[in-house]
Amino acid sequence: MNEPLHRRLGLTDDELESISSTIGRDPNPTELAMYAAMWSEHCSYKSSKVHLRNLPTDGPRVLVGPGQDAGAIDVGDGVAVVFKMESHSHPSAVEPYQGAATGVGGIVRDIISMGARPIALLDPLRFGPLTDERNRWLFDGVVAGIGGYGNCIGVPTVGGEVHFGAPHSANPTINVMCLGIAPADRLVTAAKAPPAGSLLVLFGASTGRDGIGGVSVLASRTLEDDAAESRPSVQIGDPFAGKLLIEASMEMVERGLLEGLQDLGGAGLTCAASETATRAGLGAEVDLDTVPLRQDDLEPFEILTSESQERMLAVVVPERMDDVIEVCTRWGLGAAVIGRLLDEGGTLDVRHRGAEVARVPARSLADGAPVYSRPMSVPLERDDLLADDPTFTTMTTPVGDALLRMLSAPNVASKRWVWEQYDSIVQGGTVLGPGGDAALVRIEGTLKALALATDGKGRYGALDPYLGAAHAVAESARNVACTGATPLAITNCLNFGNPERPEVMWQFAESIRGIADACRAIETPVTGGNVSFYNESGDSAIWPTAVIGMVGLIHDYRLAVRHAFGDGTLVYVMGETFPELGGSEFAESVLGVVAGRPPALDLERERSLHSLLVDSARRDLIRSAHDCGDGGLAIALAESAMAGSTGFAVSIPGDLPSHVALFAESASRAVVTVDPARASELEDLAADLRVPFARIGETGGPRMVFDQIADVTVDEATATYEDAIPKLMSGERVLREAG
Amino acid sequence: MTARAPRVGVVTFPGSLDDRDAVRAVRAMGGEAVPLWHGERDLGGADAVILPGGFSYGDYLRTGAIARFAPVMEELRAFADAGRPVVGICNGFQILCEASLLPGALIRNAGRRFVCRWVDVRVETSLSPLTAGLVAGEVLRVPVKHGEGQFVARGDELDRMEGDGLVVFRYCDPDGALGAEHNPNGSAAAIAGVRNEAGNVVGLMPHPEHAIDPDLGPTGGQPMFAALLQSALEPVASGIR
Amino acid sequence: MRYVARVEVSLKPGLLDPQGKAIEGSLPALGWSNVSDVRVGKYVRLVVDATDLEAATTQVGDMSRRLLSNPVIEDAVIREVVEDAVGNGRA
Amino acid sequence: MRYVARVEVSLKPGLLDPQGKAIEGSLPALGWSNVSDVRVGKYVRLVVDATDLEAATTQVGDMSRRLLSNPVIEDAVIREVVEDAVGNGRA
Ligand SMILES: Nc1ncnc2c1ncn2[C@@H]1O[C@H](COP(=O)(O)OP(=O)(O)O)[C@@H](O)[C@H]1O
Ligand SMILES: [Mg+2]
Repeated sequence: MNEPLHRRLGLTDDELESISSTIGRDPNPTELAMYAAMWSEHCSYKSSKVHLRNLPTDGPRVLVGPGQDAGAIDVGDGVAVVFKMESHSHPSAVEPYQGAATGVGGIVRDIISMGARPIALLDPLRFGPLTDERNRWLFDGVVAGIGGYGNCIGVPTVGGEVHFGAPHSANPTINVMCLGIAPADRLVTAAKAPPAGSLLVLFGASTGRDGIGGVSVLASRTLEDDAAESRPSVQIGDPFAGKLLIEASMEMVERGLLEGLQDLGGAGLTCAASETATRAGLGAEVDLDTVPLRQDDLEPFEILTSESQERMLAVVVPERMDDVIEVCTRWGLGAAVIGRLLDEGGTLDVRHRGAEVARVPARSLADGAPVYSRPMSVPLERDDLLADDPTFTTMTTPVGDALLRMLSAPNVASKRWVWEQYDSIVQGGTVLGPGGDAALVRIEGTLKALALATDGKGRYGALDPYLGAAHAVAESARNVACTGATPLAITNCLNFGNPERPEVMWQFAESIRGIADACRAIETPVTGGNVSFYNESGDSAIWPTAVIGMVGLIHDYRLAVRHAFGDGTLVYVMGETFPELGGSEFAESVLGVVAGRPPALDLERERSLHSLLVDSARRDLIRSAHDCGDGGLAIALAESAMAGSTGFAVSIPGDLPSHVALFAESASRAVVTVDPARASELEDLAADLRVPFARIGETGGPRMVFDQIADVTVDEATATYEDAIPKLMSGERVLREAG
Repeated sequence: MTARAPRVGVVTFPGSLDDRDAVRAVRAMGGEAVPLWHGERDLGGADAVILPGGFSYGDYLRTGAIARFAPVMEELRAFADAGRPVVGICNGFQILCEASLLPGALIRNAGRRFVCRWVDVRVETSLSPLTAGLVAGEVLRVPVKHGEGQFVARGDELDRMEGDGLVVFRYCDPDGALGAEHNPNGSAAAIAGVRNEAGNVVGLMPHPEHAIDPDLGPTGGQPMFAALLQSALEPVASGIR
Repeated sequence: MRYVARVEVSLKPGLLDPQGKAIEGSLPALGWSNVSDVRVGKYVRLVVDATDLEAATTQVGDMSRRLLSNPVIEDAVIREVVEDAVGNGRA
Repeated sequence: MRYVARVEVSLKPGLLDPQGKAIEGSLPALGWSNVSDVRVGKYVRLVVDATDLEAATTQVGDMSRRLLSNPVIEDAVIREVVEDAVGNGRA
């Protein structure tokens, strides 16, 4: 190992040169460690920045766009909604419980640092198949970890998703989204410029040797054989401290004690101090001897880059200091003044044991990383995959059997096993929890509620990253619209392989293009997000996975629409079905292939469908709505039947082969039910909005009858659907006890 | 009889989570909620006290183990000894057991995992602050959410509890029938809630405070809170003994 | 004097131990079908400042009963109280 | 032969131990201000059927690494492997 230090820290020779020319000398090892952390892919977005610029980020409701700890939108009544999604895949791959738990803690602190109280969590997850022991261990541990943290801090986990695909075996994809609310005039943002002389106050947990180099080692490299070396960078979460941190921070913000607030995440104190100074347009001095330590023998670089959890950095004018200490003491949290903002020079000046250990321009750490336009190329196997379209195979399995097989496929099967491990009702605002199309969380003191859904389309993304990402936006918006809410804005987490490979970079750029087009059409700006690269081992990367977190608004939650069938209604399919089985759940779980062309997406049609859903909810016109997603029309019908313990009888119009008509995943469709007396009103509205529709049957009885095609009892379907994942996870064949 | 709204104290420990929900429930049902702080030896003139759900002190050592030593608990013990109504919900139940104000203990769910779901509970006795005025056999729908809600007690202790009618709620089906599939955590004898000998202290794992608002779901918590507000204004429990 | 103490806390026999059961259930699949009676407990290690070994032991016993275990469901066993060799107590 | 084994699993030194910290924080209020460095771990007790003590010990070591702990964050220490006196292994 006689590689030079900068390379061992993950910096290139060119990057070293750029640092030297910025500071006018060679950086010392401490400074090098600071730059390595801040210029890591995870913190600097150096490979993704050029593409992220193409996302639409403006809109009348946007209060805070990308670049802050979290984005924010205005939902009226003086309420700001703050939300953001992040990945914690790398730590979760080696220690699923703590990796996932600290992921929750981290995203929650992003929301707090905006001055908002966290009110909801969602957890989009991807694993390899559950037939594999290690995948079960990961799945079990990750879900327990998310619950372990979220349940303990009293923020309800109201939704999320779980999908399984072989490419996620070595590298599970663990994303967590958090949403909070704040009075719009009390957001803590860059708009507020703290004066020079303000104190930097570190409060919360003490700093230890855990998570050193987390961002540069774990999150910015692939998990190869050197995993053992990167292991100590996993951190242990302390949700109890996390809860106290929420309460103390909220109290300080509400009492107006703070000039600024920043969480300590990737790159720890280095990141918090340099960003705070940069935002203020000032310099800062930090005295490491004042940082409360868990072990007293920490090196300066360790104190500066430790990613110990449950810490926040507040900017406080000296006159407020006593109040801040009082709040921290009451909540049992340590607090220490570790430095101050300085007028001159814009440098970050770090001292340790009386000596200066680092002196660098704060802005060069926070914003100075190089921006790369990495080479891109279309993957070679792409044409073969698209050509091998399963839409045109002939079907031998009876449709009823295929339906049951799909209901038990882990991607489709009930995720109750997951979400029953989450407290989804704490805080008393959950109007709709997990299990439906989108969650609804009300805004206390109003009749408004926020609709939340996450979606990512792994198979589609693998076949066509542009379409995959655009579909994810469309589906998340559709899920929100199904409840009657208007989609407003998104956050996202972009999970990809190694950006230094041209195929991965191409997938990334295509995904951004897909998100941008869809978000423009649906008028849902992007307020923030997160990029997670290096999700690969050897040369096998995860499916390009753009996960979208959609936020919508309904003005009166009493009018919210659920997806469960009731008795005696008419069943409509809104939207049109095409022969589109490429990349479908049917192709994977019944035919065993992931190939073909994903369904087309007409964003105008998509918007019309949303208008129809939102309008009919506002008029209290429909009894249920459920989007057609994985598994198509048949699965949508079955899910609504199972949710309402009510069967149906339908006959499928058109001349598509029955399996195509039932399982095609054509976009922009929803199953809607209506009281017979109001059917014509619904048809008129659909005609007005130019949404194609078909009345296909009615609800009632204990059976799900597809005329001449299949006939399954709701009970049998429910048993199949509900038992699938518990059965795979049973026998208690779980490695290593979590928690 | 009286025009005064009953004052119900709700204690916040570090790590309490459902304290705000309990306060909201008290208010929604017409009571006056009095927020109380773990570090104070003062019950704020409350007529009844709720120890709410959550993870006091992270529940790190054992659920409720550290919270029971909080200063407010000394006051609470005296309050309970005086026959005033005390209700422990979830973590509050665990704290009351740790403090020996209620019999038994709560350990990890038999299924090992945290469970959040709606359950039905059957009222077993009307002799408790949460069931006064209710009829034994009545079934109420309320949610549970806990990782350590399996009620256990020594065999002879269980017999005594059954004999003395200390079981207040049992997990059941919507018709009141018992069965392992309705018991979310493997509790002994399907026990969801218990009371003390005097009948003024009651603890339960389900969350009645989350079953008040019809816009959010079933309302099995309403009769329980109505009973509590009623009991709060009644003279010191003595006849129950 | 500083003493290091180790206390083991386990669920009383007869109480279901879901963690132990889960571990036991997963063993055969990993090739161990010769393992039984798995029980999972807690283990607490601490450093106590006391005048002598006896005083330390008494205090640890007291702590075990009052705080570290709940006698209704658990048994606590003091495994060891020894004088702290330099720095041993440091976690 | 049946052997009873006891294994202690603890977080690696240097890693935060929230449980230990919570206990330590609560002790002064209970009158113990002379306690420090509290660490909480898991303790696993099991019975293994093996030809001899050595075989039993090897297997328990293997299990400790593969199943009872995650070496990424935890250390497992075998405290004891002894022949099972009649019925001792019964939990
Ligand atoms: N990991 C999870 N955490 C919480 N809820 C989940 C999770 N996975 C799935 N759910 C819930 O289960 C329901 C169905 O999920 P999914 O099949 O992904 O919905 P859709 O296909 O409509 O996007 C949703 O309400 C979702 O929020
Ligand atoms: Mg949906």
